[in-house]
Amino acid sequence: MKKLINRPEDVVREELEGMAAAHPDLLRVDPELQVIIRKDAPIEGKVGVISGGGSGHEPLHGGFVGMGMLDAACPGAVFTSPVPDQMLEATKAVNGGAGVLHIVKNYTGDVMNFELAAELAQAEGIEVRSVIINDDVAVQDSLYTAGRRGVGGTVLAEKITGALAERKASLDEVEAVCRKVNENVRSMGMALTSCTVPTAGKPTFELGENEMEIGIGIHGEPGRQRLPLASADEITEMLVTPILEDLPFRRGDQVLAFVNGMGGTPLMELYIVFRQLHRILSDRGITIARSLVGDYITSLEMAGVSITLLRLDDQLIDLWDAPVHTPALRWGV
Amino acid sequence: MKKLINRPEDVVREELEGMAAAHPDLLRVDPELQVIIRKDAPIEGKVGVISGGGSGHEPLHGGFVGMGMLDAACPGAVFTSPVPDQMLEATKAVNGGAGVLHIVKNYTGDVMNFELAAELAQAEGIEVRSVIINDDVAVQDSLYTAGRRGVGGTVLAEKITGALAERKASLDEVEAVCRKVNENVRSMGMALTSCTVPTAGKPTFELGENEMEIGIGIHGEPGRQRLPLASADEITEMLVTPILEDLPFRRGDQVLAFVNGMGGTPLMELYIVFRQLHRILSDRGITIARSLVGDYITSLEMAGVSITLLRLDDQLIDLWDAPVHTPALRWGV
Amino acid sequence: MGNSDAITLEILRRITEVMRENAEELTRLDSAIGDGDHGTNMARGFNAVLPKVEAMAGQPPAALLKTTATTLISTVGGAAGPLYGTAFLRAATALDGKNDIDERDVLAAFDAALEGIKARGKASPGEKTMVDALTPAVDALRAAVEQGLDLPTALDHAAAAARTGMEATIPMLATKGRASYLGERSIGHQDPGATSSYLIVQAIADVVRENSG
Amino acid sequence: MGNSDAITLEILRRITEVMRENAEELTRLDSAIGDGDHGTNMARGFNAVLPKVEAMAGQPPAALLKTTATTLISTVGGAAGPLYGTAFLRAATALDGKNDIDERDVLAAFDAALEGIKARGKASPGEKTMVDALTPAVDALRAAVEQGLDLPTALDHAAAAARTGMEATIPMLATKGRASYLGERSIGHQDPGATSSYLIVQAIADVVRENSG
Ligand SMILES: Nc1ncnc2c1ncn2[C@@H]1O[C@H](COP(=O)(O)OP(=O)(O)O)[C@@H](O)[C@H]1O
Ligand SMILES: Nc1ncnc2c1ncn2[C@@H]1O[C@H](COP(=O)(O)OP(=O)(O)O)[C@@H](O)[C@H]1O
Ligand SMILES: [Mg+2]
Ligand SMILES: [Mg+2]
Ligand SMILES: [Mg+2]
Ligand SMILES: [Mg+2]
Repeated sequence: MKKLINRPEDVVREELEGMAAAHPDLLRVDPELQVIIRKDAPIEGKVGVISGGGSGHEPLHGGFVGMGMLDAACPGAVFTSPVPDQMLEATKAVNGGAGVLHIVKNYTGDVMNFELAAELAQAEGIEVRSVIINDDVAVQDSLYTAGRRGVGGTVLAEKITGALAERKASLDEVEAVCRKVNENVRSMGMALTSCTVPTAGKPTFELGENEMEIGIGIHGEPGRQRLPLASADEITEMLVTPILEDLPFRRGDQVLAFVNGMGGTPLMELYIVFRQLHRILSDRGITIARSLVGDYITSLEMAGVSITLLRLDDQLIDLWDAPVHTPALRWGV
Repeated sequence: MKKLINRPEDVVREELEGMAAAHPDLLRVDPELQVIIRKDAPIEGKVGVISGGGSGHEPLHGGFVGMGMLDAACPGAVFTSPVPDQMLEATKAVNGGAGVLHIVKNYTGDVMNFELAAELAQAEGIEVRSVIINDDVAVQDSLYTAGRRGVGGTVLAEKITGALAERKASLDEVEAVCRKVNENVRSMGMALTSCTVPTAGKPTFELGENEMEIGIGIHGEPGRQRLPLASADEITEMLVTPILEDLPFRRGDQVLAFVNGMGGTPLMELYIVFRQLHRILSDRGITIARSLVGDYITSLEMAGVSITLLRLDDQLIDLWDAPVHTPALRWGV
Repeated sequence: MGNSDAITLEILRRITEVMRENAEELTRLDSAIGDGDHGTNMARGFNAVLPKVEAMAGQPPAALLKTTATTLISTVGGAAGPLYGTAFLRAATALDGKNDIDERDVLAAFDAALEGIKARGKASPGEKTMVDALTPAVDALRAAVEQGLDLPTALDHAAAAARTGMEATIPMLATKGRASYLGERSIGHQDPGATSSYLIVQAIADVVRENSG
Repeated sequence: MGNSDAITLEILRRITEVMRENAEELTRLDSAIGDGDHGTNMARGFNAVLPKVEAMAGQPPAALLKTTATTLISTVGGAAGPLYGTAFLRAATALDGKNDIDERDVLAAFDAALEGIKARGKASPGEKTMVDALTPAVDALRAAVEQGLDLPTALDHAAAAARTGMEATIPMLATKGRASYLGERSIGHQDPGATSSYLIVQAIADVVRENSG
């Protein structure tokens, strides 16, 4: 295992200390309790927006704490849902008297831990709403699965929801726009390599030199299908076709096209994928009104890419364009 | 070789087409000639600032084209200096009548190709100045080497120089601030893995499971020393000590601390390095006034990190903080 | 069962030891059909439990189990944290006020624990989860108790049934938890949560056996 | 030498072929002490040269070499592009106006080419660069011409000297170019640019020999 770390069991605490040292203007960080909070929280009269999840997906979620996005983030151990104590602390810290929204990625552990936290917060008199993000089309949403995973759409949900909350919209409105994003966003990912959880010491799975996994998530687990390595154009087609068919996206739609690196893929390759994505959407009469290209929701050093398409309307465009000031996303300020 | 590409020989052209599709608001791109130009260039009365180099370091340089940074970037083949035709075209495209500055990383090929281009541009009546960036302390600057490489300091030079040019400063002033950055910046890098040039098909060098390279550059070449894998804290010390001794940085100095991922290292690990960097600087009475953490000047999918420290003064802080709007760096707008 | 509080503490020590010893194996299982963290998380959780319950030596079993529950919830994370946390919490409630624990009490605790897991995680038997080790274990425990077998023997039956249930997850298609994302690729791999559940039941049975007359 | 323009074109065809055949090896050498692009770049450059000079069949050698120069500069990139580009440009200038090229002309062209490389790259012999293959080659060519040897033989001597010079780079410490970043680790590896230089000189010698009486 080759990583730039000290002891594997200390990675999250040390990373948090590093974030605190790098962004003292934006964040306050509790490395013991493991919560990252927007420096000026709580803001009176503003809905607090929090999220969290296992570490290993950076910059998600801690890199998205700041004005116009998350008020707090709760990082668990690597690939491990955070514990209710963290979300309770975060909820209290961002409570401006207007309620708190929990944005929860749809994994059994995340959902249960956030549920416990919401119960505890409600018991302390804070109104908490929860929206579950489940944009991954690689998994059937059926009685026979734990449901669709929350993946790339989470980034877009956090930005858009945070923008509306920043404008002091009500808890109902903020919850509604988060659900609206979830309903209009679809994603799919693939991997060329697995990744290594520090405390596991070896890759979660092995891929041969000529193999790839289609339909991966963000926790290093195997995907739905192992196939021979294909070209970037073919892979892009394999990812975007089920996305388009699922919503479905239609001729005339405007979308935010998000090409995301899983951590170990060079930016050059993400742009090569974007090129083909643009061509496919163009052929289908779908307009890319906004784009996002880079590593925003990763799986440690996994080589791979995920594509996320969000069907836009004027409100979502306006909220996407709204100012944001976090370590990983910044514009308008 | 596992990459998200189509034909290896097409990677640069396809990446450029992808960038054009993703950032139509910021860039115009000529995928045949291979030049990336700021959409609103040339700007009358503004010094044009261009750079370029081999592809494979993304987002450097194309991701830094836009308001407040580069007016144009010239990408060569992977790890290959671009050709004079590109820089000549770029120079003409950004010429606002106030002269053009070439920011050139100190590699034999880059220097020679930019020199040829400058000669051609001067022959066409455009005043061109060139500043060579050579911030890498891993290499001795002596008669016995090709001189110190231009690495992480290049990013900072492009931002600061572009900011002053944006204010319509004179060519003398813009050149001077670029030199000032170069004189006050030092860097050093290391690698846990090599990388694979698409047309080469295999890694440039092999590192064992327990080995690392100290003193690497950004072109995948071996470094100065191969050592057994060490902890993140030890590695941070190994990188920052020669940086501090070289300028030298002194108690009371204010610095911009830039922890850069070489492409394949998770953001979590960069923050773990930043933590120790902050502690070391703190112990030495050096204040981190600004920070930059992420993948800004990479070497394809190389796992590794480089540290860059820029000694700041009020002018440099002001220019660092100035608005910038490029694909990879954006604030104030 | 005399000295229930001491035995409860001994059980928790044994579970902690077993989680440490099997952390790598549990992580390995969770790598094949999961994200490679189950063993690390369970070991971390019980490593946090141990000093807390050691400091509560002499307190009733319910108190130790309640502290176990809250500590697991606060340290394990993932799917296992809330599920095992709820299990221990429900068991604690079932043993509230009791100092001398007999086989009927143990059955009530196991029942409550399993019900808690099913209520929290909504899994039924056959979905390739810890429920598939614990359901046969509780069924075997109930049958043995109703037959009038003594507690150590009843728990031996439960542990054997848990082991069989754990192994039975191998050919199952996962329809709950992270393994369900793999679809048919989950078949042929033993479930990590069922494995840690078996190990816990076995540890309980071993300690009770060792402490029986 | 009669038919110099046809022979020049034949030389450029041969160099292109040799660059294609040796692209992988040149890249391999450039991986050990460089960034793994030299072979790819040289092949790309001459692949661009070939159709252009084919379309100029019948034009004088200087014209073909000038087009070669500008094409290499416009397509090779890296250190090799400007260096080889300058070399061919200076050779073209030395052969300007000449249609029947004799051994003195060839020597003048080689001299000018090497001087161009040294002026552009500022390397002296012994720094582990292409200069270390070309300097002995030019020296051997000069000696042979001054001895009155015919052109094919003189070029054979030059090629042999280039080969020896290329091999002599193996134990050298690099003090120019990318290999110099490696310090002493550059020792024990053959220089890629010296290798491509040798291959070019050998190609020239082979074509001239094949076309001699
Ligand atoms: N809904 C559920 N009900 C019961 N057990 C479950 C459920 N979901 C997951 N599990 C159990 O949790 C185990 C995985 O635990 P762990 O790796 O700690 O969680 P995560 O999947 O969050 O990483 C599975 O092997 C399974 O036994
Ligand atoms: N200053 C120099 N003078 C002469 N030859 C040089 C010089 N610098 C580099 N070279 C030659 O260039 C070769 C490397 O070429 P290439 O790989 O194309 O360039 P780069 O180092 O830019 O990738 C070296 O092997 C060496 O022979
Ligand atoms: Mg997990
Ligand atoms: Mg090169
Ligand atoms: Mg797991
Ligand atoms: Mg090279």
